[in-house]
Amino acid sequence: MALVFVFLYAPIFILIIFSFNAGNSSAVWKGFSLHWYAELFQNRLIMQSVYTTLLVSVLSTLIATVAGTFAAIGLASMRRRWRTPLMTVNNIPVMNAEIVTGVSMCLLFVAFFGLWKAFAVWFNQAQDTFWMEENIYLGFGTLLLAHVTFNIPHVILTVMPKLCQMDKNLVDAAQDLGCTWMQAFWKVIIPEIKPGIISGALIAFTMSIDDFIISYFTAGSGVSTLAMTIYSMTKKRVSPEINAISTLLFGAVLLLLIIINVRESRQERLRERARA
Amino acid sequence: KDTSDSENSGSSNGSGSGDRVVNVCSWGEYIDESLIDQFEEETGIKVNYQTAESNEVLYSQLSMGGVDYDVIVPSDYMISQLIEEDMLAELNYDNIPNFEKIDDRFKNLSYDPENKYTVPYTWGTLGIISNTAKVQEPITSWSAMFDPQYAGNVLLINNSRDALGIALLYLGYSVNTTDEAEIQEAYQLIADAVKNGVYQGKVMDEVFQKMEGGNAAIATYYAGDYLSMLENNEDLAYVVPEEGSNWFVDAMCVLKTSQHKEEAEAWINFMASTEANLRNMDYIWYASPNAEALETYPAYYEETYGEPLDPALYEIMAPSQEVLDRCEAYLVLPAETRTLYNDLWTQLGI
Amino acid sequence: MSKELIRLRNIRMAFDDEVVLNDLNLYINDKEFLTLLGPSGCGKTTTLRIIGGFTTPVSGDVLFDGVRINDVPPYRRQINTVFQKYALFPHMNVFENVAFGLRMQKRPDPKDPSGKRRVKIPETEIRQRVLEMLEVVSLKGFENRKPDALSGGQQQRVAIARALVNRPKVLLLDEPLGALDLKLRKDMQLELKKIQQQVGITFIYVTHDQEEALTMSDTIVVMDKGCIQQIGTPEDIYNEPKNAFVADFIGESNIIDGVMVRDKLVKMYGREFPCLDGGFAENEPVDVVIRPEDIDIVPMEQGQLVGTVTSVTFKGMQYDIIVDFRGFKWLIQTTDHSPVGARIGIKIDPDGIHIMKKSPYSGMFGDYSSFSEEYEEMSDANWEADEEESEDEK
Amino acid sequence: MSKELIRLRNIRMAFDDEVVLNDLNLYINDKEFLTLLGPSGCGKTTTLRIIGGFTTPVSGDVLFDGVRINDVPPYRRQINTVFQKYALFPHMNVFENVAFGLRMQKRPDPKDPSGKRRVKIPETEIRQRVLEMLEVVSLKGFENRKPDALSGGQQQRVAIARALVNRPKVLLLDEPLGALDLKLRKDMQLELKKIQQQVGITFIYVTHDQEEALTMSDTIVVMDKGCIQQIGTPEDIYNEPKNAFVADFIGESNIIDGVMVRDKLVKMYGREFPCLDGGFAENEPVDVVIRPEDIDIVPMEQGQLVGTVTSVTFKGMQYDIIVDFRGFKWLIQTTDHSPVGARIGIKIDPDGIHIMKKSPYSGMFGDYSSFSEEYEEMSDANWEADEEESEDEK
Amino acid sequence: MKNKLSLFAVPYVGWMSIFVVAPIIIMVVYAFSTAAGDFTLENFARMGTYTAVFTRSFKLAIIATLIALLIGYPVSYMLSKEGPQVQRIAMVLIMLPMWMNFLLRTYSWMSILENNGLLNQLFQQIGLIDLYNQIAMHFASDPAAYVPIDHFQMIGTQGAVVLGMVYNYLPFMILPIYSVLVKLDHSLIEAARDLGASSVQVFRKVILPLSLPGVLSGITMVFVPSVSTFAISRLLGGGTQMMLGDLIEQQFLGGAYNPQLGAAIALVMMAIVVVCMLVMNRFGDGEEQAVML
Ligand SMILES: Nc1ncnc2c1ncn2[C@@H]1O[C@H](COP(=O)(O)OP(=O)(O)OP(=O)(O)O)[C@@H](O)[C@H]1O
Ligand SMILES: Nc1ncnc2c1ncn2[C@@H]1O[C@H](COP(=O)(O)OP(=O)(O)OP(=O)(O)O)[C@@H](O)[C@H]1O
Ligand SMILES: NCCCCNCCCN
Ligand SMILES: [Mg+2]
Ligand SMILES: [Mg+2]
Repeated sequence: MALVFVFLYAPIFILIIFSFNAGNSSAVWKGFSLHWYAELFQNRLIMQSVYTTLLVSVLSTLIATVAGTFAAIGLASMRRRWRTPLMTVNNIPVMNAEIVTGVSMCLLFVAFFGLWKAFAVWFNQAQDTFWMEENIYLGFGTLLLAHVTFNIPHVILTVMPKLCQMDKNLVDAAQDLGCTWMQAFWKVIIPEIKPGIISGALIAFTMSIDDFIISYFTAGSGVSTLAMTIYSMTKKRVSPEINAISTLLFGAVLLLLIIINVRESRQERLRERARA
Repeated sequence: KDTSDSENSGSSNGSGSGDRVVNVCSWGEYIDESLIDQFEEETGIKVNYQTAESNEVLYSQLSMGGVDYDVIVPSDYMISQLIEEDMLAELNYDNIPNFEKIDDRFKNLSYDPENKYTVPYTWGTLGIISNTAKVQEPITSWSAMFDPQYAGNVLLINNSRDALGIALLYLGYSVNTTDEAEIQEAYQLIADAVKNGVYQGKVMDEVFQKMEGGNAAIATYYAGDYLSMLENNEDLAYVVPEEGSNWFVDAMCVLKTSQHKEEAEAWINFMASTEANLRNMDYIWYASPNAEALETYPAYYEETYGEPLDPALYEIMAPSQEVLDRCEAYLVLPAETRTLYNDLWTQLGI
Repeated sequence: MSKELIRLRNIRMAFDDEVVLNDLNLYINDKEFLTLLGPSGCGKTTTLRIIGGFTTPVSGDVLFDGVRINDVPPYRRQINTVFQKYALFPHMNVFENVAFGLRMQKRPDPKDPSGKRRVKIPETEIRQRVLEMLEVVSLKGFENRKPDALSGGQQQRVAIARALVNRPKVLLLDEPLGALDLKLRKDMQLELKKIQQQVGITFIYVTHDQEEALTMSDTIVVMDKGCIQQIGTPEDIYNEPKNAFVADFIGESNIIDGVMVRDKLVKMYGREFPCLDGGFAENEPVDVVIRPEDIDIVPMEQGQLVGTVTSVTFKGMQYDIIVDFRGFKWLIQTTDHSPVGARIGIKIDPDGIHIMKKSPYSGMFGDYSSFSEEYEEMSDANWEADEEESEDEK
Repeated sequence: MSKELIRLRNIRMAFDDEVVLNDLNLYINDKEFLTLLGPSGCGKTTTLRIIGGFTTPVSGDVLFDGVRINDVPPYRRQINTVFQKYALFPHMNVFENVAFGLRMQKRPDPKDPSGKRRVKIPETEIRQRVLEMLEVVSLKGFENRKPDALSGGQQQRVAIARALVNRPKVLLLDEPLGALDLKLRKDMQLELKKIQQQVGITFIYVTHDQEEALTMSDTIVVMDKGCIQQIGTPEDIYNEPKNAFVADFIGESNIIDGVMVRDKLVKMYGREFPCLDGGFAENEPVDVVIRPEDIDIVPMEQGQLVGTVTSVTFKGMQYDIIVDFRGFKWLIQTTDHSPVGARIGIKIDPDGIHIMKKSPYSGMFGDYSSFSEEYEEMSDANWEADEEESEDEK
Repeated sequence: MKNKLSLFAVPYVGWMSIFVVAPIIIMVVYAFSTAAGDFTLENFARMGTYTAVFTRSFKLAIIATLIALLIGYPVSYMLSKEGPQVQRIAMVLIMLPMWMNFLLRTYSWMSILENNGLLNQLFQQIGLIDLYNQIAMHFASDPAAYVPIDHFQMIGTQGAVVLGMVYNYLPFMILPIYSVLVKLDHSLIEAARDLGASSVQVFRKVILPLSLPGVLSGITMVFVPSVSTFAISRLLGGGTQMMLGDLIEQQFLGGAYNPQLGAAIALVMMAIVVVCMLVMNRFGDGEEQAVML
């Protein structure tokens, strides 16, 4: 088991170590330096793609969490006859190979652009007062749409079980106590499935951050997520700036996890003490 | 109408609203990036600089649609193809006064006989790069690229035209042949080498890391990039093989769909200037088509580094006519030959 | 306890064409403790949900104080519910759970003379009423606990407090004690009854436990298959069951085929027994119910019937004795021990014999030949195989 | 039923220094139906697991047929277990579940004269034994069902068949009926007892339901806090409880402080009552147990004691009447109704009075002053507040 | 009220039809048409040429899946027996690498496996390569002609690609198996022991079959991305180990533009996934397992 962890972490440690390399090789150690960290913040491409990545992840997580939660509630209260086929469709992006999702969405966008252009050309010819953009491209918008699309199913899949576990009578009880059902929705259903929503959001965020393949096919040339930048960099000289940025991100996640875990175990201890 | 177009565009591609923008797609490791900053400073036009791995990848992106490049820098044969497919816009050379400075050798070439679409960016040769620490005997022939002796140490170039091209050269055929049998023979040559495990990988710019780091012994790549590698690994050698090779011109053109034609021409003009060419040459080691720049480069080098430029290097960068005579430029191939190239190339992955 | 509060008139309910309630008629008096009793799936919860307003009947009227309330939503009815599994809000502590209903309420602003402005109940009043109510259910000091951290009985009481704090006219309780263990259940039964008497409101209570129903109710409504089988006081129902279903469902019963010779005389096993019931046709076939505790064991020669003891079980308070009378097995509960195999006589007082009209349920209950028969009904297949099995046992 | 099969000698068990079993001594006879009875957490499961070999005691010996088996792993003991929640293998059908144990077995090859070669049980024999066993538990025809597709009672019987098919000498059952509903539970009790008699092996049964224990057992072991409180037949335990804990745990009891005047005469409420017990010191303070059903209600003037009826509950078979005798409330179970508020006399036959030595449990049980007291024990905090509450009620 | 709530799903149903269903339909259309837009089956017919890619993809993905299973199962099993504290930390440690972009981690493997990479440097240092040369020379038919190696060839081999897959997707094998094993009712194991099963038998007859749903979901979750990867094969296989993913990518954004053929291959790949899904649904409900992601 220890070997498995060595296996999992060896490349990461090497990556981290070479982020401090004075030389620009990731195989030959030339001494310690923070050079690449300084360089990193100068690198427009990397900084821009970090920004794009965070933005698309945050936005798609927000949208997918809200949309997915509502969808899950809707699906959960549907009759089985309807729910089963819908859930199957819902599972497609989860189960499908990412490349298939990416390629098919790419085709969708391109087909839409084609239609749009035909329409816009016609429109512009037909009248003269308002000029409509004829060419639209893959870009941040399509990237976001793609991310939202593959994130929603994950949110639904995490929220659904919570909804199913929820005592069916809770909404009745709230109404019984004087809530209209809108109030019941906000005061009871949402707090009740909150853990599911949160972990759904977390999963969505992780998926977004980690995604490469779908972004690759839907972001076009104008924007680039960190993963895409890394990929295109691996096709050239890879600069250790990339090691530096990943070290920073990894450190941030590690810190976050440690904080969460420490807090959780402290709370647990408190709870135990309260029980004793 | 043109002006109003370019003004209200921009917004669609996430590059800031109302700003003047130009979207450039070039090759990787193919510019001194400080030139971009300088251009932006001078003109206030924002440059979105992207790269494509090869002519063929660029073509895929353009055909697939959805990309919003203005300026692209394809090679000769690909330019012909794009013109053929009516994807390029005619340039307004009034906006590109620096075109004057381009050496006549690089004007009106076969890919753009009337020179309506292009401004050359660089030129050079294709050759074999080898690591003298790993390969003792001198390499002079393309045979090294197919020799099982070097199994696992050879890097095949990762685009169909160059890869099949060197095989055709080795077999003594023209790189522009349309004879299916000859092409099949060339394919077979590579396929056998693949089967024999000759190739460690197929690379484009990955070649830098591989060759500089001593991870492979032999590769086919471009002269300019070889010179860049040499800076990081002195053991590397370059040769234009005895069977001859390809000499190429990469030129800047503007896409028909471009919404920023003016900015595009501004960029092209800027990149065609002598100063930009000198700096770029110094950075990427590719020969410039700007006559003045090419001529004065050795002096520029000496001035900058305080030592003379090794004439051998200059010769590799801007080979003499004698070498060029051994080389052949790629011409656009007829559609069915291109399909054959594509199919064979895909099959080669097998 | 005499004023009528709720009336269900010709209520019909069906889910997907499956009739669940069939022409139900029922009135409920103010301050009454009324229990809906019946086996699983008989429609108790559905009836309750109709009263609470969570379900709308297919046809029929629900009247409250004489007003039709079919279309009044639950939150506007002066009725509160204690749900089957409590349905406490897990994310709120006890105080917040109980306060929930009060926080939802708005009432005319006392400071607004027009009486049109409606305001929330002030926090101090909420606090006071919640604490008061927690005291009623003996849960003072538990305000800050989350429901998870409460035992079943405590959760139960929070649910009651949460409902009662709104001062409803009617409290609906759906098997509130189902999840509790025996001992606690018994205690809570008494507790609930006490609370009902203390607050003086109508309780409509659902259970499938006959002992529970007997212990707590003023009125019991016995239901089966969506129909009311009998309505009455616990004593009525126990002592004068209307049919074999009720007789069997309420307590143990021996149910024997008989023929009414004439008023106050019934014939079973070819022998005549005096009884107290009348009003049947002459020679009308009837079901005769004899409660196990109404049978006295006497020396053989004194017995009205003579049988053989086939099984004896010590139950603490009494022995359960199975006696075979010509192949029909009776259950007798007595404090005297008789050994297995003994031939004994039995005597039944006339007031221990209850006569019922024949009903569709006749012949389905009341034979103790094979104790396994009852659970055999639960197995959903292989009826034949099981039948054979029980044949063998005899 | 006389041969001793299992003996636990000075068994001590602790988890994390928390003593769970304290010097337990117990022997179990062959073919006996022995029940471990006690409240939750008293150590019943632990005792069973020690016998089954799933837990090793801290000290003490487990003897099987006179041989110490402390270190014999579970699968080598001739003991099988029916687990609290059945633990049926969900991926196997009924047949495979029951056959599991047989498929695991190897026995000397009958064809090998040296007797060293061990072979599996042939499929035909497995088939036959499994089907036989399924017949015993009335589950023929269910062979191909998965456990999910069975009702609770059926799962229960599969679990029993699975254990019994291995022909163990002892079957351990840990609250096997806990998950079933009341009616089914009662049926299964009788069924289990029948199976035990049929297969003729020792059953060690764990429950916290006293009625269940009384119904099924040959011997009951009453446990509390890791100690055995009493061992005896159901009648012994019910009629002659050793202390207040046992008296209260087994059925309802009124437990009154008394003083032994002399043999066969006890003084309560300042009055002397004749009884049947003796062997106490003169004037020794004792606990007097009077079962609610042993008390007769008589006209005031004939009563040994006179009290006031404070509550009457109809229970079908009888009325539960709470009677106040000078502030101490008794539960009386009788078939005669007395109205609340009535002054009544009571009479207790000498054989209805059971005398127990004082024990640490004295004073803790047997008062019906407040029915709420019992569940108050379950609430883990605010004892004081609750106490106040019940004070008020009196 | 119930029905009112189900209206919440309507927007999502719309969204799904546009962004999930429509793309697939378009893909199908592409797969069955020529560049000019006419109906054709040729794209599928041409796939015969790529049998070798299919074979290689399946071979490598199956090997990777098996290795992941062989490593992942024992790890999950051991983990599920640890204390809750250890389990939690171990789970975090297993998930943590997933927060670092997989391309980076794979790239890091490149620098380890290169001919002149860290591992070969290490082998050089500890004399492993010399040792190998001596031994090989000894056994060579003509020791004089033996050319000593200066590195072990790792990068650009199928082994490297498999390693990359195992490395990247191992957590996807561990997580579902682990979560099934943790939920396993311990009394089932006791029951099996009670009925005479040895520990091996307990494992074979009870634990293994009961963890099958987790195993299946793990297998799918490793197999599907493995068989369709293009980045891993590109980085570690040096482009010589073309997989289905590379093949598709090449038709769209790579050096051999032919989206119709690419769509056809993608369609075939989807069919594979559907088969996997069906198999999984047969053994347990897929909804639940996907959650564990
Ligand atoms: N929402 C529903 N949809 C379909 N059928 C339902 C629904 N609710 C109840 N039923 C059916 O109506 C019948 C009566 O159900 P109800 O819940 O009233 O029974 P119950 O008497 O409360 O039973 P239990 O004691 O098991 O709670 C049952 O057959 C049940 O299956
Ligand atoms: N594995 C264990 N670790 C720590 N404490 C334990 C363990 N098993 C049991 N205990 C403790 O030992 C005591 C006796 O437990 P046991 O399970 O024997 O009770 P029980 O009589 O079977 O109760 P129940 O009726 O609730 O099943 C309890 O206090 C319990 O908390
Ligand atoms: N660093 C990449 C430079 C690419 C040069 N272009 C060569 C084109 C040959 N056809
Ligand atoms: Mg119900
Ligand atoms: Mg237990």
